[in-house]
Amino acid sequence: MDSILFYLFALVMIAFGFGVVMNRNPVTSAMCLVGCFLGVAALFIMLDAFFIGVVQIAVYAGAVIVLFVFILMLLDIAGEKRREFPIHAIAIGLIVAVIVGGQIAMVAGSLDDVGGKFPPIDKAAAVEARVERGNNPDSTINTILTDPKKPSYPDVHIIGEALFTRYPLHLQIVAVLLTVGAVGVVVLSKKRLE
Amino acid sequence: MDLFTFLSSSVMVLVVFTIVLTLVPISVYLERRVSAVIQDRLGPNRVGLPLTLFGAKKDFHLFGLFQPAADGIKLFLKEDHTPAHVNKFYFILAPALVMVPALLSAAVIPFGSTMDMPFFEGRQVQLAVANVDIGPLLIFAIASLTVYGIVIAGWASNSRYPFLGGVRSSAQMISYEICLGLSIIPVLLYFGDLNLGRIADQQSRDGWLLLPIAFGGDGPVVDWRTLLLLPTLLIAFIIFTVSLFAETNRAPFDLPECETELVSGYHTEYSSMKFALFFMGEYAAMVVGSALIVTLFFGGWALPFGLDNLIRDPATGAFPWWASLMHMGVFLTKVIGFIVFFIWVRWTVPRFRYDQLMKLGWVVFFELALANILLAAILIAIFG
Amino acid sequence: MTLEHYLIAAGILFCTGLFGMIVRRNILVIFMCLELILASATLTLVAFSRFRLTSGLPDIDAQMLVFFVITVAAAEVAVGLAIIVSLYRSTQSVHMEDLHTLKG
Amino acid sequence: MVQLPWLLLLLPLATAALIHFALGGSGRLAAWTGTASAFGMLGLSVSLLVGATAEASPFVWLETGMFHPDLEQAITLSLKTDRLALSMMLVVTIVGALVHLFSLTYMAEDKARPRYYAGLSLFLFSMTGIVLAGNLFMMFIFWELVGLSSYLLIGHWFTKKSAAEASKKAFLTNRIGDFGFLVGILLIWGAFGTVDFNALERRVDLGNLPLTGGLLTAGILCLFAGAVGKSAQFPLHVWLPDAMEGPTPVSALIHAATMVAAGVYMLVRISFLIALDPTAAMTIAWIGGGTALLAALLATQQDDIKRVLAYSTLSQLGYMVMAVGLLASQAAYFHLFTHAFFKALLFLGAGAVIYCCHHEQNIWKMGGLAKRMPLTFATFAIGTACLIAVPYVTSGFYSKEAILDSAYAASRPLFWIAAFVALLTAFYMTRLVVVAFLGKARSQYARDAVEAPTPMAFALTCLTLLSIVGGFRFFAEAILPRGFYPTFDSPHHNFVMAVSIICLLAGVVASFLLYRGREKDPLHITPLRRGLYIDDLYTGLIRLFQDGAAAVAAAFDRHILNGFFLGGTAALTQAVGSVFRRMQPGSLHFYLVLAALGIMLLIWATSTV
Repeated sequence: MDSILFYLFALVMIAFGFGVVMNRNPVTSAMCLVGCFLGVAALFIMLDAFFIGVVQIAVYAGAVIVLFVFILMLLDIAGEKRREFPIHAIAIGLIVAVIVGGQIAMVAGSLDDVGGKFPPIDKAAAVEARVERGNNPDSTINTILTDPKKPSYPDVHIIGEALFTRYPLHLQIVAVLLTVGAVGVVVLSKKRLE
Repeated sequence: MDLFTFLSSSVMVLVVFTIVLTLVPISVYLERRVSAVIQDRLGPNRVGLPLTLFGAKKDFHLFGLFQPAADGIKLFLKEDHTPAHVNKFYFILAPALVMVPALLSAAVIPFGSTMDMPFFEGRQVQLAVANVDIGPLLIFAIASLTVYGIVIAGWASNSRYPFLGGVRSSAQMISYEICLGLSIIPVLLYFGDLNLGRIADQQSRDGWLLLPIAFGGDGPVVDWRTLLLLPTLLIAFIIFTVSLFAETNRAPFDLPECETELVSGYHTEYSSMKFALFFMGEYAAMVVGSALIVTLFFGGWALPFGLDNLIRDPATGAFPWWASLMHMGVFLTKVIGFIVFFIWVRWTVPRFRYDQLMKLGWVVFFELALANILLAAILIAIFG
Repeated sequence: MTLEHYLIAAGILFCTGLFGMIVRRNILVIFMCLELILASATLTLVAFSRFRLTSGLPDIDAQMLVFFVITVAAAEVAVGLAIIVSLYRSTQSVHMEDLHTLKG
Repeated sequence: MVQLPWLLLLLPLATAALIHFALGGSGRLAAWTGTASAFGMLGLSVSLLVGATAEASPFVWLETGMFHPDLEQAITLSLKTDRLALSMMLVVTIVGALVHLFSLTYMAEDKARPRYYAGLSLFLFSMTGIVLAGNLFMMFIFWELVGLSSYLLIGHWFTKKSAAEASKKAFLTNRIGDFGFLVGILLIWGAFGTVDFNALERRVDLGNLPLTGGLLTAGILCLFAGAVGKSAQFPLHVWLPDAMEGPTPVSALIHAATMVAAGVYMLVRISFLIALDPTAAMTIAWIGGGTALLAALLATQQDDIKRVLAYSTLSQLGYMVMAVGLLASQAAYFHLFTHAFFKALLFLGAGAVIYCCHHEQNIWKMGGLAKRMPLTFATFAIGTACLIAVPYVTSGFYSKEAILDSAYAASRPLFWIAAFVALLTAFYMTRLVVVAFLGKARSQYARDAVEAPTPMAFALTCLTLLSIVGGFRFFAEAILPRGFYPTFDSPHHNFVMAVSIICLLAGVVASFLLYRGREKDPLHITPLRRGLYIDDLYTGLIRLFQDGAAAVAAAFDRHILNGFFLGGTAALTQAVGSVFRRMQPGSLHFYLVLAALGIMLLIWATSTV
């Protein structure tokens, strides 16, 4: 069952990825990008990264590509007529992509079974390790982890905990970065004042 | 995954789709009747069984309840005209892109309580398609895809007014998604959970979020900590509801299809069943939005004042099957109440100007929601 | 499913993106291909995180990295698109071969 | 669990934010909110002092990387709530609350009241932070905040050019001191590995210091530089008289309990460090004594009622710093404590006079106010009595005796300077009272003056009571840390007291004879009126160095940098560039292929090793 789903989503992802590259019309490329990201998000969810998967959909599919589509519509860029796929570029691109792909496959194949075959999540061991690190055994996350009714592990809670206890400074830096980005975009896209 | 889970999930999918799709014509009907009441008219009351044709004394009207059926038939039978200048593929794809996310996001909403199955001893079923731990996030993620349908419709129509409608809509939806997401953070902080099923369950024990009175085992209880948080939750509720109006393109924020300026916005060029899909998508989004509001703020399927505590099975926390069905009825009643509220607002509040809309979103709600989060976090950190 | 499967899938996506970046001439599409490459990188990170359990749970640090990457990527896209818009305003083209002002 | 010290710290910040962000439109509401918050702080600090649990858990603000194995890697926000801090808090909040109360009428006409009250609350927040700070870093943060909020408040009437200039001057002058302070903190941090007061004290008790000799002296003096800036010691004293451009209640707050007190408070906090090095201690003592003398001399020739008080503050601060330098920080702190009350009283009294004379500040245009404003006169006279240390009945007497006692024991020259300053103090304060309150009215405003309104009178009365009882054993011992109240049992005590009483009488009599019934100032000593030309000297120095440095830099830039380095390098770069330019075809795809080749090489290099 799992492997069927994996092949399905991987196929969706790669097929739509090809769609992005191969389509003459940039709007179609953008829509294919949405499909590709939905596939990526599905793979994330298969890897038990629910939060990251949903963020991938909400941020990329929901906001980033809308921006792309918005810009495409704003600039009214239709499909391109000229010189879109020059032969020499395709040749070079193919050579480069195949070589890099082969290298990646070789590296991936030479990994001697890191983690083995989809290791199961061990919530009891996690609670034990957390208590050993000085975590209160009755803290919220520990109780959720040991809750027998929970089908999956509480990755939103754990990400939240990590974010606000171990990475608060990084979070603040990213916040500043986003603010700077927003200001930068406004300044860049403002019409020049004479 | 055993057969039982598979079957029960499939049945739930059918039930949820049926509920949402049935609610759509009901709300169309309500839209007509309520607007008529508000404008002091009668509204549609004549469509019915033409019994006089068969010699009876009177036609069978039943308050015009057959009007939605007539509407549906009309939409089916109209000519499905596709203008020559459009981009065909996207023109056909767009209505589906509006409809699908609305239906998908209904999957995580708990339509009823956890039910003890009557014929399968010891089995319990949660009356929701997917009982996931990231409910509201998933709804936001999927709902944010709705904008593609509208943008693509506007762009593929290859004509001025739809294009403007699409542009307006995408800007509006992206802007209000932020307020929508920020506004419910206090609520999620309060619950400490993202699972909508458990959120509703908690409200059935402690009273609704905005009506925190619960008669538990030891007599009436009003939790003063919740009372202290109540103002922030109320602000969250207001921002959330108003933003939802903007997200679903409902009046007074229906600028993408504002007929006095844009003919009828992004679906100007559409007719027949494609138009009907847009129409249904809008109403389905409204239904799902109402369901989300009800689940987060008004206890979902829960009875008020913690009355559920009297019938709950104390060991498993599940309910007998008749109680679960009653809960489903309670939930639908609340949702329909909210739909009526949506309709009421549409026919009483005049439309905003586009700059007013953007200003409201970015200048008022955005800051208010941020301040609200801060306030709620401080209150919870000190007293929680 | 083993880690290899996920790495190979991500690798194919990476190569697709790289190929697209080399082949396409529309700067917006090149930008989209860049996003493909980024997505493949995040996929490998999440896969590593899942297959490298630390005390029973997926290695959350990798997911934090993905979270920050997604956040930064959102900012990057916004700024990048703003640059493309102003580029379009000054040259009336998004075609790479028309954009060679920086040629030495 | 609500921790009262944190609440005490955050209350004024929250008030400032509330006023600034929410109550910007309503001056009345802002005023009452600010006042209520100040009284709330007073209540909190009283309850902390009388025994509410003062536990405050520290909060790790940020963790740094590993600069050095001995250094702390966390910068912690921790509160030190010992008796010293709590008694200081009491002084700060009493004066703060009464200043708020006083401002209700004094600032009633002002258009920008929300800004004013937000500034006051911010000021109280910063001061609370300094007082409660558990380590030097945190103190430095709030040190800077005090600088900022004083800038805002002194420049409250920023449309007036002199006020804007004064606030800028105060800020910049303080920067110099703060720079020294920061250097000092880093030096201490680098040497001791910690800046926490408790940890530092433990380390000092252990002996075998990591910092000795000249470096130790330098470190202490650098820390002292911070106090020089904030407490306006020579040579950075120039900002304080100009700061009188701010509203009078603000002057009362700055001079009595907050900003200038911060410097002395900090010195008392680190007195265990100062005691380590006699050289540094002596330097501090002499700077303090010098400032006291200089300021007292300047005060004798001021015409502006607030400037007289400003110079007297300088002189009293000089006393305190001198006492710290003479390793009698208990006496210094005791004087800080009593001085806060009567100096606030004097400033608020001056404020009442100014308010009732339609913002006339020149004492030669007042006169005869004693009859028209009897209550104000009475309270002002009591404040003056405290300042010139009338024996036995005033608080100032006890604290000043403590300082003089320790000065006599430690350094004779400084003792005689201090005695002379006491004489001058009596002289100029008597002059102020005689000219402003006695005699005949010398202007229409003074003739029309009426008694101050009720809230002002209430604030003045409260402070009068505190000024009197502040020095009494039963009151002061209840508040001050154990062992800070002087014992007066030294063998030379009687001699010291005799000297100080003689000085007091001499000063009062001389001034009374000289100024009674005069219409104009009989003395006119220009150097003293112009602040011994120190301001002019600074302006000249700055001009000289700035212009000189600019000329040198310009010449260097023009001829050496531009002519040789830039010209030569440019030619070289152009030559090299023309070679490399051919490698830049300007095509993104070319670069992309290069990047892909790079990736291939990278994978190849890392996977085969």
